[in-house]
Amino acid sequence: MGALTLSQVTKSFGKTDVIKGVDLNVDEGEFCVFVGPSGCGKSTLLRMIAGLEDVTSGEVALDGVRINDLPPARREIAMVFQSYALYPHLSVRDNMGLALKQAGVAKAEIAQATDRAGAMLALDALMERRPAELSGGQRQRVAIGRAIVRTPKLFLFDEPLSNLDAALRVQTRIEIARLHRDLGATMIYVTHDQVEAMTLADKIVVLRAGRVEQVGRPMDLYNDPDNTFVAGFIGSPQMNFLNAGRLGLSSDKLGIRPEHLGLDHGASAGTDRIPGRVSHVEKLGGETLVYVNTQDHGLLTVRMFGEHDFAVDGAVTLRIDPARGFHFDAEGRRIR
Amino acid sequence: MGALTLSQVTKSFGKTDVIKGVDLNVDEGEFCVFVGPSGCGKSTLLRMIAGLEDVTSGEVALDGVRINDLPPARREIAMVFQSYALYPHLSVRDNMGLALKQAGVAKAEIAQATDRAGAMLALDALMERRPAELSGGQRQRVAIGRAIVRTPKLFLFDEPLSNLDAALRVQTRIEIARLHRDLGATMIYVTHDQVEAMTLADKIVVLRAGRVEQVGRPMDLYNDPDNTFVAGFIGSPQMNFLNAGRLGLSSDKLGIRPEHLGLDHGASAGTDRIPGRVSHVEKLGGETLVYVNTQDHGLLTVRMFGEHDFAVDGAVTLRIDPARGFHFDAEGRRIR
Amino acid sequence: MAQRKQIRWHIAVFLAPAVLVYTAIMIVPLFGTLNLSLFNLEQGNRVFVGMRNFATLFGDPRWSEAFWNALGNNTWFFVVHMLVQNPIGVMLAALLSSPRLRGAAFYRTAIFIPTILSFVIVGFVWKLILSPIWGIAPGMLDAVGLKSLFAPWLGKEEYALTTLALISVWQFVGIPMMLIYAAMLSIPDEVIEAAEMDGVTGWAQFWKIKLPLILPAIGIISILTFVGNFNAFDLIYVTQGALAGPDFSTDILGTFLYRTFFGFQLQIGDPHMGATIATAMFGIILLGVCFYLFAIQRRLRRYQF
Amino acid sequence: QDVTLTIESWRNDDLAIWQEKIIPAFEAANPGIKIVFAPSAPAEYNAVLNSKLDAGSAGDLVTCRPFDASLELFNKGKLADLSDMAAMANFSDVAKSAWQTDDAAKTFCVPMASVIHGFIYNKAAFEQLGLTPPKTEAEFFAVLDKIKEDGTYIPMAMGTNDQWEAATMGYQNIGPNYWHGEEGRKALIAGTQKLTDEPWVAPFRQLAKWKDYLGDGFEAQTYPDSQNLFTLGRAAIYPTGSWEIGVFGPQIGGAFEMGAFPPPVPADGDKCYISDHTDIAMGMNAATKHPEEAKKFLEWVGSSEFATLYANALPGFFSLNSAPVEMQDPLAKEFVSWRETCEPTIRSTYQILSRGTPNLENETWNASANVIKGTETPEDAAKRLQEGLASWYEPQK
Amino acid sequence: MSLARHSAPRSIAAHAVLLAYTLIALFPVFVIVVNSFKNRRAIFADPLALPSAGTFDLIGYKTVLAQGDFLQYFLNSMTVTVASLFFVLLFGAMAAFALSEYRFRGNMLMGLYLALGIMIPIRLGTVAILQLMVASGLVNTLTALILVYTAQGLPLAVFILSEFMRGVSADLKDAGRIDGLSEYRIFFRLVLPLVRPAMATVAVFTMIPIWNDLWFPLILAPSEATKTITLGSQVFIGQFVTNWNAVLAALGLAIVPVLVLYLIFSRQLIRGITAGAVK
Ligand SMILES: Nc1ncnc2c1ncn2[C@@H]1O[C@H](COP(=O)(O)OP(=O)(O)OP(=O)(O)O)[C@@H](O)[C@H]1O
Ligand SMILES: Nc1ncnc2c1ncn2[C@@H]1O[C@H](COP(=O)(O)OP(=O)(O)OP(=O)(O)O)[C@@H](O)[C@H]1O
Ligand SMILES: [Mg+2]
Ligand SMILES: [Mg+2]
Repeated sequence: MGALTLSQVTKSFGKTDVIKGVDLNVDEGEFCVFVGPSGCGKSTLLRMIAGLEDVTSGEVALDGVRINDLPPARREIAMVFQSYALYPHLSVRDNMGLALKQAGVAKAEIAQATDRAGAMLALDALMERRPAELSGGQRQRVAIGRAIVRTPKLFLFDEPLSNLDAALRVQTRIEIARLHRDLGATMIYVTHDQVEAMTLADKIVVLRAGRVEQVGRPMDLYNDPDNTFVAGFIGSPQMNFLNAGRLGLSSDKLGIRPEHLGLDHGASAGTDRIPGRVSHVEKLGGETLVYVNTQDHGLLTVRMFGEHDFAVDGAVTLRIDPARGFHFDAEGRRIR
Repeated sequence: MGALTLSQVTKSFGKTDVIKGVDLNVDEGEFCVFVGPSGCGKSTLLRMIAGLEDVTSGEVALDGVRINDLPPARREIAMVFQSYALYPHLSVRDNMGLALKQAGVAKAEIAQATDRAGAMLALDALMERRPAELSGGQRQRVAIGRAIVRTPKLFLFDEPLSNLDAALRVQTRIEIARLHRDLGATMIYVTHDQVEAMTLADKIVVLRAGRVEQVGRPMDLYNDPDNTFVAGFIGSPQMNFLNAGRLGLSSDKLGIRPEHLGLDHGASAGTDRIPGRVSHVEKLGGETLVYVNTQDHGLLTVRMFGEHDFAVDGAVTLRIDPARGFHFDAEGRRIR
Repeated sequence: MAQRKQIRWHIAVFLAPAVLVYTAIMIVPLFGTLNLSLFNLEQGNRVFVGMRNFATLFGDPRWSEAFWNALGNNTWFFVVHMLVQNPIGVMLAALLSSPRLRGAAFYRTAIFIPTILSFVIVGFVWKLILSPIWGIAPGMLDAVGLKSLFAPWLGKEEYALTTLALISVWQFVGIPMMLIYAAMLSIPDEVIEAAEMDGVTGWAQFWKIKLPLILPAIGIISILTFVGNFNAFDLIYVTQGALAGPDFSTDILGTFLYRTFFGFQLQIGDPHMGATIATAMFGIILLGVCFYLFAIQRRLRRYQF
Repeated sequence: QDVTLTIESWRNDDLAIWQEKIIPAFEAANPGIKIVFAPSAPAEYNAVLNSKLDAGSAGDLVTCRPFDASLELFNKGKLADLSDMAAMANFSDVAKSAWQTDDAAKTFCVPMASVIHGFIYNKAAFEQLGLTPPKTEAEFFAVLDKIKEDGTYIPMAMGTNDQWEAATMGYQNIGPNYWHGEEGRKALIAGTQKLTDEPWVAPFRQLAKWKDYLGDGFEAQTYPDSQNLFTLGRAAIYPTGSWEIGVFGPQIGGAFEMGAFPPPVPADGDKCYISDHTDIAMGMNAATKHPEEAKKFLEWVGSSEFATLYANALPGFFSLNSAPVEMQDPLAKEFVSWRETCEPTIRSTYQILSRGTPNLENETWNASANVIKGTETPEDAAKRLQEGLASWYEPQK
Repeated sequence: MSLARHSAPRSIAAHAVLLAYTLIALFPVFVIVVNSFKNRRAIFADPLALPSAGTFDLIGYKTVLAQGDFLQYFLNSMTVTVASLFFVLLFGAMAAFALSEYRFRGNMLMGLYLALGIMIPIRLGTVAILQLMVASGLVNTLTALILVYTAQGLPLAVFILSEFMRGVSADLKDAGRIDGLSEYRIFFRLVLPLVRPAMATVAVFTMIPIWNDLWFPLILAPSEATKTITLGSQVFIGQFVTNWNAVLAALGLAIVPVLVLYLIFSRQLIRGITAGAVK
């Protein structure tokens, strides 16, 4: 129940090709996260899966059955819209309960389900308000609530937590994970948040301009990216790409994550050492990011645990651990 | 130009009090970040500053002049709406250029300004599209673009980056910081993102249910929170609150950030050691979060740099560095 | 919208042109006319009679019977519109606004054409069609074996009014259709999509999502129908004449007023009693409109998209 | 500098005649005066005219409805007093009565035409069925029965939808024979007869019998329907007035010939009465800027030259001028010939009796239609009319 | 929009209903058109028959073209209708904006005041209006008609437009204010474009009674030079006989310009005009 297959799916809006042939398998019960730059087609792909957007070519199959032409209402899919799309005339409770009511569920049961969702999303006090009287984050939570009160085969979440504060976000994330576990439903989740992607996903799909760049388990993508795009996209701050030639390496680029660069005060020299000057320092509390200007490799980011003081413009030396580096060719493909 | 003072500002929607007396000074050229849980009144406060929502009581003053009754158009403010509020019938370019056109700026100059903003926000290819043809993130970028093409006294940003991917977010964040530096304009910025708050802010204002909890520089809030609320809100993952009594301390709660907890395999004992069992492990790539169940303190979070393997359900020992702990009384107030 | 304490001139500027033209060319003449209801001719002189004309209208059985007859007919006329025209209009609009409907523009235009026709033509063609003599309606009923159902509807007291009301519905259904259609267009696609995802489709979607969202437009349609019907005149005048036959069974306030105010045939126009009727009509309509404005419109929730 | 005079009229139908015949004739004889004939929609004429006169934008010359409609205008000072115009001498008192004050002291319009009621029949149909025009009521119904029996033709073309057919072409057509024309009419005005008296109920009784001879669904049959039924040859008899002569000729287009007979008398040997109704006149807007020229024109309207021109251009609209008019149209001649044998009268409700509320004329329409349809008995109808009249008309109280 | 959301039975049903109603709507129109091409005898002999060689007759159209200056009448009607529409839409939308956007004392009363006009037939004011026009020398000018129709159309326009304007996102207008747009600009540049469907609807509603009106042309501007098409067609409606061929031809032709206007306006009925504005 809920295994999704996309085969050579494409989508064009007029002359603009937005999805350019996507093949994808999402197994039953799997938690699949779509990541990719803004505008790469994530929402469009979700909408196609939901049946809200017709497929220009290719096939969408649910449990092996082609559903290209099945109306959305019959696909048993719940979706959280990026733009919320709440029913403006219904209270929070009714927004969440409408699908159940439509399915003919008993009143008491609906009340129970919506109450549970409301409590979970800290909306209890707002159940009788209408969307216009809610804050941005509250609206987003209603949208989530609306999806999760149902028990569909497939959940589609389009950036469901983007407007929530950190605490609520962690909490809701955990709830979604629990929901996934409890219901065993398949979930497809779009996010820009690295933490969400890494912690929730069974499988991450990296999209870029309507194409799948790489699919894999979170740590596989982190530790074994196929190309500079994926390497740069997974992990924040972004991976540093060093000029491999200048380091005497045969590859074109050497990718090293900010957390894998060492940083020492003062200038020093050596093959795996790069001198530079501190450009600026960002203290995030639990960690510190130091941006270092180097002559050969431009601006490099170093990420360090805890608080550290580096004077801006002070001379520093970067230490490279080549073992933790990734080699890429001129086209950006990984050399393994 | 651009020093903002709020004195005892309140706001009610009918019977709901949303802002309950806020006093705040934002100096000229300061970058002020509002953080707080969803629904605490951040957007409302911004809208009051902009003049879009009337002030129920209290005073809003810009450069010492009371502006409660000044229409928004005359306040010289640029704002990014949480809901974007794009002009649906105008192209991206015209959305961004409208304010300039209104101000009578020459056509060529407008084109130049919008082109620059478009390029900066990676919207170049979309300049002639209408909002309906854009993705969520693209719309958000248009909303940002619309604010930054102008040079007002005061910028108001309401969660401007929430729908952008990590790379774009970093980039835009840097652009906003540069804009702030270059224009010297005062900026007020609402965000849920810890990194944004910590890196951008000169001053962070922590709001809670319509009241200011604490105001301060980012690292001050991180290192010196006034109460459990601020301590818990600043920093992600959230600070652990330990049962101080069980540790033989006189305070009610001991707050320790996840990055300040040590974690060892196997059980061991000692005054500043707490035994527990691994509940689950989140690998985020550059760091690892381990959730440990303890008998006395419930679930505690440990944040470690790099990748670490801990078996779920394995016995572990937590090390506390009391020097890095914060003491709170029963009301949650900090004991200094 | 923030409340600002200074004088907001722009409000005056926005209102001024409409208020000026409207006051000068409608309100002043109209109220000048309604004012006549307080006067009457006595020995060729216009004298102030206070409420006496109203006393005549409601007290003299010859006047009051005609008035109540017209009011009753008018109410029925309105009821038919509410029960037939508006539901059909809403239904057509709902169908037309379904996305991707082929030929929607054609249907829309076709259904709207009767609304464009002048009353003269409408009266002519329906009389022709319904005429027992020239055979269109009887012939068509005959073709489906229902000839026995045929009656000279326009000539029978018990059918004439309803028949005319239905003709009027036929002519004007385009109005609610278009207005509701415009309202439906403003419902964001995404809300409808969300409903589709929730399994709310077809009729349920109409009832639970679209209808509540276009309720203000339906309110407008109802009040326009009300006002329109209580001012209606032309169709009946064209088909049944100013005497609104048979035997005044199609007499509505508009024809009653016209006959009285402007006169008819040998009956000389009586601006004073005419104005009295007009004032009474105005009172009735105003009551309805106020009821709508203060009791209904305020309760209707509007949604901003 | 030419003076232009504008004529207000409800006679849309006559536009061509005025433009092509009458105006050129006048203008040729009176250089310096230009005439514009500006008819409005007949149904709206009274309302439009009143409004224009009130506001002061009406034309110089005004076509006058008979009796109260024009009298009212005169009383309000909208129409000029024309009593001392020379042309007035060309008209009999009866002809002028429709446009005079009640005491006949002042005349304010120059009479133009009258119309005569009667029955037009389809000669071909009569020949085919071997019928001759009936003279008495009994013969009339015998003829109708025959036509009905035969079934080829609808015996009589009349509908009640528009109501006025029933009253004008029914009641007022056959009525004078029962109430003895002017005698009854004057008695009614004087209050010595009541509408519930036999002479006034009898015509209703006859109307009540007509129902059976009308076409299917006559309740919804309109006046044009009736006209068409007759001109298309589907109905044999058409109760009507002389105004149809000019209209029917071209419509029938020679398909059959028309004949006419006057309303049948109740019994053989009774004196016959016809309704020779004064219908059109012309007056002068009291506010005209060119009273001289307007009067000049009106004098001409009162002349025999105009009478001949008009009566021949509009067969069926008979001149009221005392000077005899030679007419070409045979049917028109037939109609006008009845003036010789029968006593003329005007419609009973037109003078004085329709001044109050309820309006006797309108009520008569309604009652006649009801009686024909059978929804009201003749007696009830008469009673209702009498009550209505008595409610405001002193002599009848 | 999605193919998947386009269920065949549902759309067949929709087409069936629409088609059925279209037939009802068009049948009388068909009768009108067919008969306008027949001679009078043929109309009443068999009103449903298509014109055949024997009955085909352009007499109606010929009469129309022969009588009066119909081209001029068309032009007059067009001028009056378009000019009145322009003012009704402009003034009406402005007033509607004021009523829907601003809270001010007397807002509701002003709304009621502006609605009074739809409650009394304006014909009753004829004499006063005519006097006004006589006094200002506007009798027999198209200006008089335009003024009257503008006044007549305003109440309905205000009524409908203010309802639709209430639906325009407040955030959007606020964004305009932030961008420094004056209230006038907000009205013209933001609100007006977004209520285009409503404007079109109002335009259509306003135009029909204006186009078909007989009364005011008859009273205010009956001169040959200012006659409207509806008034022009009246010459065929006589006291005792109506030239139906000509009436059908004239009034049938008269719907063509309105139909064209209708088509122009109905193209403004666009879906999703506010899509993408707000979250
Ligand atoms: N029109 C209204 N009527 C009643 N309550 C309202 C209205 N608008 C907002 N609120 C309430 O006011 C509170 C503050 O809203 P606001 O939008 O300022 O929150 P916020 O801090 O911006 O939240 P978020 O981070 O979720 O955007 C919320 O609890 C909201 O429900
Ligand atoms: N109606 C449309 N017409 C043309 N192009 C469109 C239309 N809708 C979307 N697009 C384009 O399709 C691309 C994919 O849009 P989509 O919404 O799927 O992006 P996304 O991956 O969800 O981005 P984001 O993270 O910003 O939400 C975008 O470049 C967008 O501009
Ligand atoms: Mg998206
Ligand atoms: Mg907010």
